[in-house]
Amino acid sequence: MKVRVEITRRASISDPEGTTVARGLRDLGYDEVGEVHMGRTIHLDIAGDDPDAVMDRVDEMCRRLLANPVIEDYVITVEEPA
Amino acid sequence: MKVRVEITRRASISDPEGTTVARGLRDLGYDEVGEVHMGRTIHLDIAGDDPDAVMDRVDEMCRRLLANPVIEDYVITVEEPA
Amino acid sequence: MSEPLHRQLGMTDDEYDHVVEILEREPLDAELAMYSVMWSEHCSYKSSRVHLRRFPSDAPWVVVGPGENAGVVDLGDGWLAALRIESHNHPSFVEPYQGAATGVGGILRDILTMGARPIAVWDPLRFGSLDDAHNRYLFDGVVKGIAGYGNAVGVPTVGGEIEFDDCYAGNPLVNVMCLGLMKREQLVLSAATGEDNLAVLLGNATGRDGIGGASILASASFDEESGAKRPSVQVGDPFEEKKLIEACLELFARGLVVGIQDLGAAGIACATSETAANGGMGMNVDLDAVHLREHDMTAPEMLMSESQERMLAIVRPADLKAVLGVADRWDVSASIIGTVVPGGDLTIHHRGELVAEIPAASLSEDAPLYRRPLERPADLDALWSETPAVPTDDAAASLLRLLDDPAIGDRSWISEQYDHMLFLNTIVEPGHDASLLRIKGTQKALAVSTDGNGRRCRLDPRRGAALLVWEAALNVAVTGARPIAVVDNLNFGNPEKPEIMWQFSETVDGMSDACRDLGLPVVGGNVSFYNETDGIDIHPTPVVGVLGLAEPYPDPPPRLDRAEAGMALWLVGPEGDPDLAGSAHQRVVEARLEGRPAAPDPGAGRSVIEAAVVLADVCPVLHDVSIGGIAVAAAEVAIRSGVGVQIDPGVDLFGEGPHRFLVAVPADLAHDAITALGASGATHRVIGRFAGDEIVLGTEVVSLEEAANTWREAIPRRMG
Amino acid sequence: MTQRVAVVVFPGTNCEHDVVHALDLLGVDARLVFHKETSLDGFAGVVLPGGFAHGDYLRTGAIARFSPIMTEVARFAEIGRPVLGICNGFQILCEAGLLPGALVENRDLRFVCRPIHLRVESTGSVLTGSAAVGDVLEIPLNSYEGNYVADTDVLDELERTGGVVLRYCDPGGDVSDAANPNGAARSIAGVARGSVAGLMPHPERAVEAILGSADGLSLLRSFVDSLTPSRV
Ligand SMILES: Nc1ncnc2c1ncn2[C@@H]1O[C@H](COP(=O)(O)OP(=O)(O)O)[C@@H](O)[C@H]1O
Ligand SMILES: [Mg+2]
Repeated sequence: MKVRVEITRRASISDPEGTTVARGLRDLGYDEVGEVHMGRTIHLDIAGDDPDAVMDRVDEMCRRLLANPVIEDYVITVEEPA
Repeated sequence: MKVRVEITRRASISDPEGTTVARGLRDLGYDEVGEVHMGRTIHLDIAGDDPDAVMDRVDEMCRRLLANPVIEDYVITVEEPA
Repeated sequence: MSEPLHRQLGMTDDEYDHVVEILEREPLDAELAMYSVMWSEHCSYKSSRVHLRRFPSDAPWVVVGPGENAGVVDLGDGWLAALRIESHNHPSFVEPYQGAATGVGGILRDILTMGARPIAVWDPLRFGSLDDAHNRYLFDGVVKGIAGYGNAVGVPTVGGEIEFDDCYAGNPLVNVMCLGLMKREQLVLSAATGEDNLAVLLGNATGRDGIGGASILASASFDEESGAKRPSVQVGDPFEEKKLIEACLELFARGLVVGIQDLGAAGIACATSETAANGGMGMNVDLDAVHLREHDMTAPEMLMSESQERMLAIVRPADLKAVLGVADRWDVSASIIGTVVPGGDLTIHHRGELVAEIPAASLSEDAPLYRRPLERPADLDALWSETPAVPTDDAAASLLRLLDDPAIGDRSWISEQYDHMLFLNTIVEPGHDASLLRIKGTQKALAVSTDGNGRRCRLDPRRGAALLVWEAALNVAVTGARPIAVVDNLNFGNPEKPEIMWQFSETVDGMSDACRDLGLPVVGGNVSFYNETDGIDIHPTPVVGVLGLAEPYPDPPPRLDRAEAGMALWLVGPEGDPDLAGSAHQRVVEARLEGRPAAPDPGAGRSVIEAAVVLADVCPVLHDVSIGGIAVAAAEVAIRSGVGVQIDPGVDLFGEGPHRFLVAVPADLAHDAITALGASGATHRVIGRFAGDEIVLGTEVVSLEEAANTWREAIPRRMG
Repeated sequence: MTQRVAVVVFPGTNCEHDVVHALDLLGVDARLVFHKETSLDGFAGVVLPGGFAHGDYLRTGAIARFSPIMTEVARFAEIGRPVLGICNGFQILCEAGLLPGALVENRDLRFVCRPIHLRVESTGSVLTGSAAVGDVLEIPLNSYEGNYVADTDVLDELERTGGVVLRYCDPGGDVSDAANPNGAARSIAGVARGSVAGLMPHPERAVEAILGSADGLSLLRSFVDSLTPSRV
């Protein structure tokens, strides 16, 4: 099964990289650019065919390793069922 | 309009982070984990209400700044129309 | 909630009444928020101030002593050094990467505030055992955070020190020390002087970062609730800091600021009130001018925000245009948020409303002062009554166990993640007793050593703290530098417990004694209390940083890796009974902590330091004897130099008595070395020689290769 | 006549003074040029020094390559004046397309700051012109994104044209996986094309014995030797 985890920084936490990219785009003349926020994605190939079970496991992986719950939120999506 | 750009490393280019995460997960006992690939997302607030025009502009931003064609691919998605 | 606001903000009823007395009315919300943070333990030192006064802080070369953002000492020929140490313990437990990163950012701004360019950072660290996955996570995150921020901001991290002990498992210590360098004319103070001068806020936009964090994260102990405190995590932006450093240095160089202050705990509230109070003036502040990241902030939130990478510059109106020009050139945001006024009142408006009007000086000068009760811990008599056993056999096995300890083994796993070479000053890099930084274009070099030993301080905080100062001073001396100043970071448990306060008071006395005996001024420091988790306090963990000046510096300077076969091994320093109390041998081999550490011997200590300074010009290797005793010290030289060493039978292998160092002496230099020693009055004895490919401890033998591999793998094999 | 070399300062650059110090030792008139400048008139060559331009945000070098000065750097490349990128400067040159390939995070995801060994692979570049093939140099590396990558055909082409100028090796000069500190493709530490060269290690950190090595001088001297007198 192919699963995607998208990780973003919590809204209240500052995102200096996003700010710098926004400035970079505006300097290039893209004046229509407003806020920019950066995130990360993790694409996982997971053996298993019960989507619920896989989701539970990936959720656990997120909490234990993939995301930093102190400053990040995450969303798990099944991209391709087994 | 809210647009998301996802940037992934081209398959032929090494992805040490993905490899390390895969190993880390297996070390934690997640034996079901196969390949892991990392990506980055950029969430942009864009002024404008013509989705096609916005897509064109964001595509240009990707080619010029957001992605490096030597090592990366990108996908643009409109998350929230104007 | 039914609790009155001041209690929610961590203020006692008495403190609240005192605010009412000062203002002669009930405080407004923003005012109360300001007092609550400025009168917190972290900002006001209310429990420690009465003790800190006992530190000696004068010397002819002290330009700025404790009380400013950093101490400043005169290096001669117009050069000044600024130094400061800080802790970021609690934030690093909550989020190790960002906690450590923002710790680095904060200390750099303290140095910058004096007018100096930050040139080097040191990072004393404490964690629980690396056998535990969470401790590994914290350790890895903290090191990556220091690297991530320090490397990117362009200030080399050239040293530090580390211990692992279970008392730090729930409360790691992340201390950072910074050294800055400037010419005398660059010195600036944090005073807002001159009526009508303007307060310009430079750097990052203000957001809801760490609001209340100073008081909550730094002053309250950890318990089950720490999850709830998480929203106040601050994120560091080394890029913004780098621009801010360059912009500020340009402002100083062009004489465009009359005073400057970094924004740390209590952000705008603290910076505006402190600069006004220091200048004996008042200030009118307009919060609507502040550049914001989040636009719906309330006045208290703006005043308390701990958004990183901000500075407040006081500038003459005539210079404003030039100041804004410099900011613009470096892409640093700037807003004019205040005007200096006579009278001493800090008056703050937000959206047309008066939100605060208080005597600026009252936030610091009227802060509470507590003389908390002291009580000697009841278990000390029992600990002291044990006489530590002097190990007599299994020396080879013990040595290998010691070399495998992550606090003794090779620490390049840490130091190689840090840029430690930038600026081309580093002539002795991390991994030696002290790092040595040359000042290009001069004969001067600066040495710094940071030292702490929580276990010895647990057994006897007074002697333990004094021994630290002696050890750091000797570490500096073996690079050829004379110790000239000290900064200290006092990491302690809960000050409301009389035993902890007793440890604190003893520590201050022990450090003061040693500093007086060495003629060393304490020019700054920091106090971190409430290092406890679920009621368990850490060991009393003072950390000292000693600065030394070598002039002319030895070229080449002594190093651990310059021993060669045929050189003699000397021990310089007093011969006493082996001192095993609180030693690494007790910890690693015996799993015990007991006995009473030896007292320092000031006479011997001074002559040994003098001996080291002169020998540094003569001999290729000087190495002080500390953790793990002579066995570990000699093994380190052997491993680093790639040559075996033979230590004669009967030598005290694992004792950690003070004031001793090893020297590798080439035969043709023995005469010069004896002559050099003669003047110092220090005693020496030949205890072995370098040869072969084994480490010989009296009658026992370890292969150099096995010792080297064990030492090298101590951290990597645990960290994967 | 003393050669004048521009050392470009981007916001976040931090090795500029070190490069100036090293070039000073070689008798070059090295001057800092801010990235917002638009002209390199009067300079015989240009160095993009190490650091973290724009915080390395997005990708290392990604934003810096749009700085006004980069148009002039590209012009130098075109007319054959020496252009050298060190560490972050190398990354910027790759992003700008003035050198092939890109630099990604180190194999073990840790920043590496330590002296490593390099073997000179080709002398047809502004960085190695005065060195000899096979020379082994000890020079510090200081990077997180030092792992050189490029497509196979690009790598092959580089090899064929002498564009691979430096490889990581052990002290004896042998190239191996164990002697590769960051996982760089084919152990590549430095590449060149025309008058442009880039490398990850910092030659300016190895210019005096007291710093541990003076081997960096050999590379910097090559760069200086490749300068033709500047027209002012
Ligand atoms: N343990 C200590 N020893 C000596 N000086 C100290 C100690 N703790 C704090 N100080 C001094 O008290 C002053 C105020 O410290 P602090 O409020 O932490 O400064 P800042 O607001 O700049 O962070 C500083 O000059 C500091 O050096
Ligand atoms: Mg300060």
